[in-house]
Amino acid sequence: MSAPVLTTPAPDAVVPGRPTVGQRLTSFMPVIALVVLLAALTVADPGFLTLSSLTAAVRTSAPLVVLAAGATLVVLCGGIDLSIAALCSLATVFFALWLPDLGGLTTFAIIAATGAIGALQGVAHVLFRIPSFIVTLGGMSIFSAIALVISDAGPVRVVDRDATNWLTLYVGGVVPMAFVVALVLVAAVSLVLRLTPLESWIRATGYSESAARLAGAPVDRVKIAAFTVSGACAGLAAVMLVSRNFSGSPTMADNLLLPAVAAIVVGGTAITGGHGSLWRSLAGALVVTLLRVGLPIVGVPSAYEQILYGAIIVAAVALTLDRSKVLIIK
Amino acid sequence: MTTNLQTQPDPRVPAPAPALEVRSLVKHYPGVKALDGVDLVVRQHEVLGLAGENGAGKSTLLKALVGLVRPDGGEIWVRGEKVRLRSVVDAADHGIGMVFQEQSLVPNLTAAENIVLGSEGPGVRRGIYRWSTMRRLAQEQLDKIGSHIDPLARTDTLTFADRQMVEIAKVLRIEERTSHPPVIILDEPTSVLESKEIETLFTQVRRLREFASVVFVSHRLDEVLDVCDRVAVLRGGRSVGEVPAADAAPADLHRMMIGSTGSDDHYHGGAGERPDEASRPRLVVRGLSGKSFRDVDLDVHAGEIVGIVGVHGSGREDVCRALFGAEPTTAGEVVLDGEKLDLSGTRAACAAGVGYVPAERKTEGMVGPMSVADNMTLTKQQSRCTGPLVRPRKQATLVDRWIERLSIRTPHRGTAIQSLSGGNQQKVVLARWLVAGDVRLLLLDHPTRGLDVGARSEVYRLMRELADSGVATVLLADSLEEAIGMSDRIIVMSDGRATTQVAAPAGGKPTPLDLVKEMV
Amino acid sequence: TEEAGGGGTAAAAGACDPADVTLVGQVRNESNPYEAAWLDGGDAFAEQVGLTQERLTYDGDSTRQQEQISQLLAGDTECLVMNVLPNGDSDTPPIVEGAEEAGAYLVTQWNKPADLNVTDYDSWLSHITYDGVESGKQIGDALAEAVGGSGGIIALQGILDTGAAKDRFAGLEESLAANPDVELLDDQTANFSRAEALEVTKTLLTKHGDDVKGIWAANDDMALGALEALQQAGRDDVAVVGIDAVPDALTAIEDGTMTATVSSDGPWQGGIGLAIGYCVATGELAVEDIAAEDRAWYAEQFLIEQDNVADFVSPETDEADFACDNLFSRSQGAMS
Amino acid sequence: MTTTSPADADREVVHAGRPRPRRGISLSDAGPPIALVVIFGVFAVLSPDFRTVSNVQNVLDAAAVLAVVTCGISFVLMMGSIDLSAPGIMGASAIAVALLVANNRNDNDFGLFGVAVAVLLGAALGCLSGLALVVLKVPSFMTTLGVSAVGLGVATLMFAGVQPNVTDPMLEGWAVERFLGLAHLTWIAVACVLVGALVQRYSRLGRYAFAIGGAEEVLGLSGVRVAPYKVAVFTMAGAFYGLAGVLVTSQLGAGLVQAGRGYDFSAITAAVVGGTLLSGGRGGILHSVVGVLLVTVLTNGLVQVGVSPYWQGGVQGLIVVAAVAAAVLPQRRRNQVTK
Ligand SMILES: Nc1ncnc2c1ncn2[C@@H]1O[C@H](COP(=O)(O)OP(=O)(O)OP(=O)(O)O)[C@@H](O)[C@H]1O
Ligand SMILES: Nc1ncnc2c1ncn2[C@@H]1O[C@H](COP(=O)(O)OP(=O)(O)OP(=O)(O)O)[C@@H](O)[C@H]1O
Ligand SMILES: O[C@@H]1[C@@H](O)[C@H](O)OC[C@H]1O
Ligand SMILES: [Mg+2]
Ligand SMILES: [Mg+2]
Repeated sequence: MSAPVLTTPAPDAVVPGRPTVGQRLTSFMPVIALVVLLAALTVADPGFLTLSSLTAAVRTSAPLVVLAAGATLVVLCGGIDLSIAALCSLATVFFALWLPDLGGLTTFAIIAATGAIGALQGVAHVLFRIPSFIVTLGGMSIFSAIALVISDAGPVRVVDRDATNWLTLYVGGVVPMAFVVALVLVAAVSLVLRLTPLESWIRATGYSESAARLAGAPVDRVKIAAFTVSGACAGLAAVMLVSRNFSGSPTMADNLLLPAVAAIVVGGTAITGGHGSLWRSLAGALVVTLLRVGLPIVGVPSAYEQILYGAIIVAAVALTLDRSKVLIIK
Repeated sequence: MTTNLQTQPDPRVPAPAPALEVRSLVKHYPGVKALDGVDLVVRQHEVLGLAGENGAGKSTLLKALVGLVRPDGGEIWVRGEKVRLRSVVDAADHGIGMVFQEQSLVPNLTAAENIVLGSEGPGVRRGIYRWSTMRRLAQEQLDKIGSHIDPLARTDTLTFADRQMVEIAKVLRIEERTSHPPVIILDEPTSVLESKEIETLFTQVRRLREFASVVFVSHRLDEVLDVCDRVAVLRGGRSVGEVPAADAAPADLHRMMIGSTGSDDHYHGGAGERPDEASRPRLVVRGLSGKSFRDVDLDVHAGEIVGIVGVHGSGREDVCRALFGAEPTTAGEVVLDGEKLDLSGTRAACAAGVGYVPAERKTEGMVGPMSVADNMTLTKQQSRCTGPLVRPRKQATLVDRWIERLSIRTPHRGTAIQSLSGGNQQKVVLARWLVAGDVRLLLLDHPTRGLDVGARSEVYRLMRELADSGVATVLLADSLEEAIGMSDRIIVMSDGRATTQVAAPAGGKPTPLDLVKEMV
Repeated sequence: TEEAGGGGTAAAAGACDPADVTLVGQVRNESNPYEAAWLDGGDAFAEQVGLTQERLTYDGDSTRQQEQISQLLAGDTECLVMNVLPNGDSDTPPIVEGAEEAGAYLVTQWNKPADLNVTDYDSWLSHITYDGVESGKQIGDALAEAVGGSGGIIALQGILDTGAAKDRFAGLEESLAANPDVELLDDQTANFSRAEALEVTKTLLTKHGDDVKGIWAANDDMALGALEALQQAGRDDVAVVGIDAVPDALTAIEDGTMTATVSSDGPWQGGIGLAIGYCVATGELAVEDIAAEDRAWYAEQFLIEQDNVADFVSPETDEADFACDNLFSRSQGAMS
Repeated sequence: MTTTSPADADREVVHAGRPRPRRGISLSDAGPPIALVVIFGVFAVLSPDFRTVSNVQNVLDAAAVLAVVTCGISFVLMMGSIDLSAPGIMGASAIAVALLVANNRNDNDFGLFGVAVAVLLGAALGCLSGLALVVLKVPSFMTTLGVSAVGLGVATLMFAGVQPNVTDPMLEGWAVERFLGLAHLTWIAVACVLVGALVQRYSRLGRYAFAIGGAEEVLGLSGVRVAPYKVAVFTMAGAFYGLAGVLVTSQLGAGLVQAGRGYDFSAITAAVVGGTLLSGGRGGILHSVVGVLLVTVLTNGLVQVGVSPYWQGGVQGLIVVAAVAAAVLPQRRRNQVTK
């Protein structure tokens, strides 16, 4: 069937709408925030800005980057995934328990398993229409309980380190492999989003779920996919944690939840959905990591460290959030 | 104090200062001159109509008058005094109030609260609500317009029309606020009302004239001429003239709006070849039931436009949504081109070649912050993809072609759709179903809501051409006239049932009266 | 690909100028009296040798602890001495390996996997802990005695995922075996937290009512929470025991509201770890010269009851405890 | 023109779908209370210990602090914002009050005045979140997370390594003394709930908070400046957390930096389980109270029926999800937006 041919007056000249300097600047804000923070830390302790120190910082950030990147997809869809940290902890236990039997396949098995668990949460969310906050809050406690039970409430040692050794290597002698993996992940997911209709589906879902649905966008499937990727990322982050802790433990990653969500928001992704990107979360995760390790290392006393941390994350978001995209700030 | 004599129509009468005067008002948006030096005079005790194409700058001008848009240049004078309006409160203090084009009530508050919102007066003492006073204040406003709704009902439990009444009741509170005759602005208040409600509204507008000035915007030019004393016309952000309503015809206005003569002919029925009534219908609906409708039968042939008419709550909207898989059904069968139509979700409907244009454009039709291009290609990925990959060039070419074909006024395909005028937004939403050229059944819920005359004719022509190319169309029209004009056949629904079927071939159209008889 | 980072050679015996030594004490947080006292003990030792201690806290967050350690090890590690309280058993191996690779002097306390041997490492000088089984048993026995040898008790466990919690509970089980008439009515975790202990105890008190004669808590914070719950329930006939000898618990024992606790000497722990590292770094002590039984050892601990509580009310650290030739004087033997 | 009228004999009117003007609460609000009754009933059947009067008192006492926190957070959630500042604010106010009333660290003995100062400190910190939200335009998720960290830092500074123990008889008495079987502290919580409910229904602040959640932009169009109300709501929430910190201190007899640990998520869970939407505009104090009771009954009941401590968290999570699912399932619509 052919589209109708219309005879209408010529429209006004269509001028190309290039992003303005201001718009370009806001998209670089997360990076600017990162640089400013690094500069401030260096001023506080000139010894901080060394190659080995930076290497350690990016190595440290890798699991957080991966967790935040996965959860960013859920946030872009307008939801939230509070289960990532608990799922990651559970995955460290799985890893330690499965490694003796599965050997080199464990990593894939873990990522597949956590992806499936993430998908399950996604299905529960779209099928029963339970808010993602609740589904994943429930998931969080359920995964913690399972981890506690199967690990017998204790760490499970990983004796055979061959399966994770590759993550502890350095590319070109300086760039930690774990961080390279995190980078590749962010790049790959971003690329897939950009090159396929997924990006517009995800944004549409996040900005206006009902409009997206009525436009025939596969809203439910997109959401389930986002939860799946988020889960899989939790699994990958777990492998990274195991590679540096040589054990799995039922609470290992639990404290990474708020930093991961903070990383997403500090990157300038709107917590209400639609606007944001994985790259922003990468920058956000680096900012959060620098705050977590940098402040105490440069000698800020513990009590002041917390006060500074609080002030800086708020300031960072004030800098990075593009308010032209998010009209109402809740 | 200045008295601007040159704008007074009758130099013999010592004229009072105009209620409101706008001089060379300018407002730029990125890529658009929304207002390009507008001049406008609103006299005391008159109803001034404001006409203009979609995107001519009407809403922008009016928003500037209530302090919501800060102009880049020009002056606003109120009763001979130059003013700067910084906020809605500022404007209200000068006696200017507005009913917005998009409904603006707080859904989870009571009607009473919405009516007094922001100017509760004695309804709130020291931060404490006095519900009975509040209720009384609201009731007074509702009485003015003869509305019988419960002031303490939650606003989101009211019908659309009742909500519109609440908006009008709300703006009338301006009277209580100022000793001067107020200026009341109504931006397309009728686009969502039924004819009976429109009559009520007009009675109000005429009553308002006794003590106030009214600025009235509508795309229904006959309406504008009916209720207004004088009509000013905007084009491309400039004032292009004004006419006394008494000696103008819709066609005159239209000519001023677009700068040439246009046709305002709904009655395209019969332009193309009539579908073969004997052939098997493209869409066959049998015994369809859902929450708000029961046992609906409906046939639509390829190339046919079937209008469904009914009062609010007749359930026609839900029938449409059900056919698109957006509303659950409890019984019935739907067959499209001989195949059972999967009603389980919108995806399945899209895949089967069903398209749907929802009535609530802002919340359901478009994704505001996303670009025109992305909105247009959101559904039909094949139109911009090769395999699973998006081809930006392919998308750009396609989108630009449709921007041109439908004369969508947008600075760029990458512009966020929310910054377009309502009419242009609607065209983008319609285009969404056309880009792939594979729609077999199109469900149009108020597709011309808020469109200017020109845009509306374009949409009509488009619908007709789609029909001629074989698309089956179900139309929930904006007005009975539209339904009659566009449809080949009309189904009357009432209380969730399809009660009557009226043939409406070209040359044999029923009158609105015929239909109204069946609707109640 | 190759390894980067500050990797130095294993430091068997250091040759650092005493002024170049960096002292780092790391505990969970400063908002816990016991751990704050630990860091203060570290400060006291640092002052003794004319240095300052870098105080690190990780807020009970395992990952954050690792992050801080690896950041620390990325800096100058030549004369770095770390006295670390690992958050859980599983947090110890990476800290140890990191220190070993960077050649930093490390002493750990409390938590370590049983099969991780200090003697396999050069930079990991020593691991110090208290015998959790023993302390759990001691207070268990004290509790059994306080309830007159028979009756119901409830147990409040620590963070389930820690060796300390498990060992102490194992000690309670030993004690129960030795006191067959004492019945364990219920055991719940209150995560070493005073607030959680309050809630759990309240619930268990309504559940078991007057059957409860005693409460065994895996640390004093929980014991203090349990005491509040008892007070709120108007019960003064229940014996309570804990572990750590925090000041409030000692006061409660003096007052007679609490039965017993076991000493854990925070200030000493904060000092001794740094002292061991300092002595090795400055060459006053060689790793090879540390006896195998001093590489992983139980520190001296005492059961504190009303009759001996006065001796512990103001614990002082003796500078002599930190002399390089007297470092292991508080040992009660190698970890089993 | 042809007209066909299929006039049905048994023509019945289909009512659903036509919106009916409604006041106040509707059937869709009944889910959480029903869930509460069901869960209470199940535990009562399973455990004789659970259904005793003293345990019911215990449950109510145990719900007190969470109820006060939830009072504060409900207003924030009603606006569609979120508040994670409870742990920090409670920690700061807990230490502050412990140091202001008679205690073992200093010679202060300010009694009720000390309590007021602690509550004001909470309000001030809450105000800080609100200001950062409206002035810096930073989402509340972040401002409150930041303020929580600031509160913990302030608390740690005041704590200074030595536990402040409360010796003030009034504050200690709140947790111990009883009236009609409930601790004074519980009555304080009841009073908070009442005040909260009144504020919600009869004050402009409460109604505007509700309206902000419903359609913030519309308030602007009506000439209402929302910023001061937002700040006020966060300030009020902070005051509730401050009071909650005082109550925890009264219960524990000591000021703890961790006094508020975990209360942020439990309060949000309670509010949501009670039917307050995270997207704002629905629910309220009384809804949240049902949620608080539900969560507390669950915590207590699982201990009473003897579920293993390892599993308790998991079972609780499962039941919360199931309860919410059961409550929302009947209202499920095809094109519903679930965030
Ligand atoms: N916030 C905005 N940002 C950018 N452009 C805008 C904005 N608001 C309006 N415009 C542009 O200004 C022009 C005038 O829009 P306006 O809404 O005033 O038109 P209108 O005459 O009311 O049209 P309609 O009849 O469709 O309502 C349009 O081209 C529109 O795209
Ligand atoms: N189940 C429902 N719950 C709440 N509101 C509903 C429901 N079904 C329909 N409505 C609302 O009731 C109003 C009337 O719906 P209906 O589809 O029956 O009207 P209509 O005949 O299409 O009228 P219109 O002339 O406005 O198109 C609409 O505003 C619709 O959104
Ligand atoms: O109370 C202490 C607890 O916090 C730590 O985990 O282990 C030792 C205990 O005594
Ligand atoms: Mg307009
Ligand atoms: Mg309709």
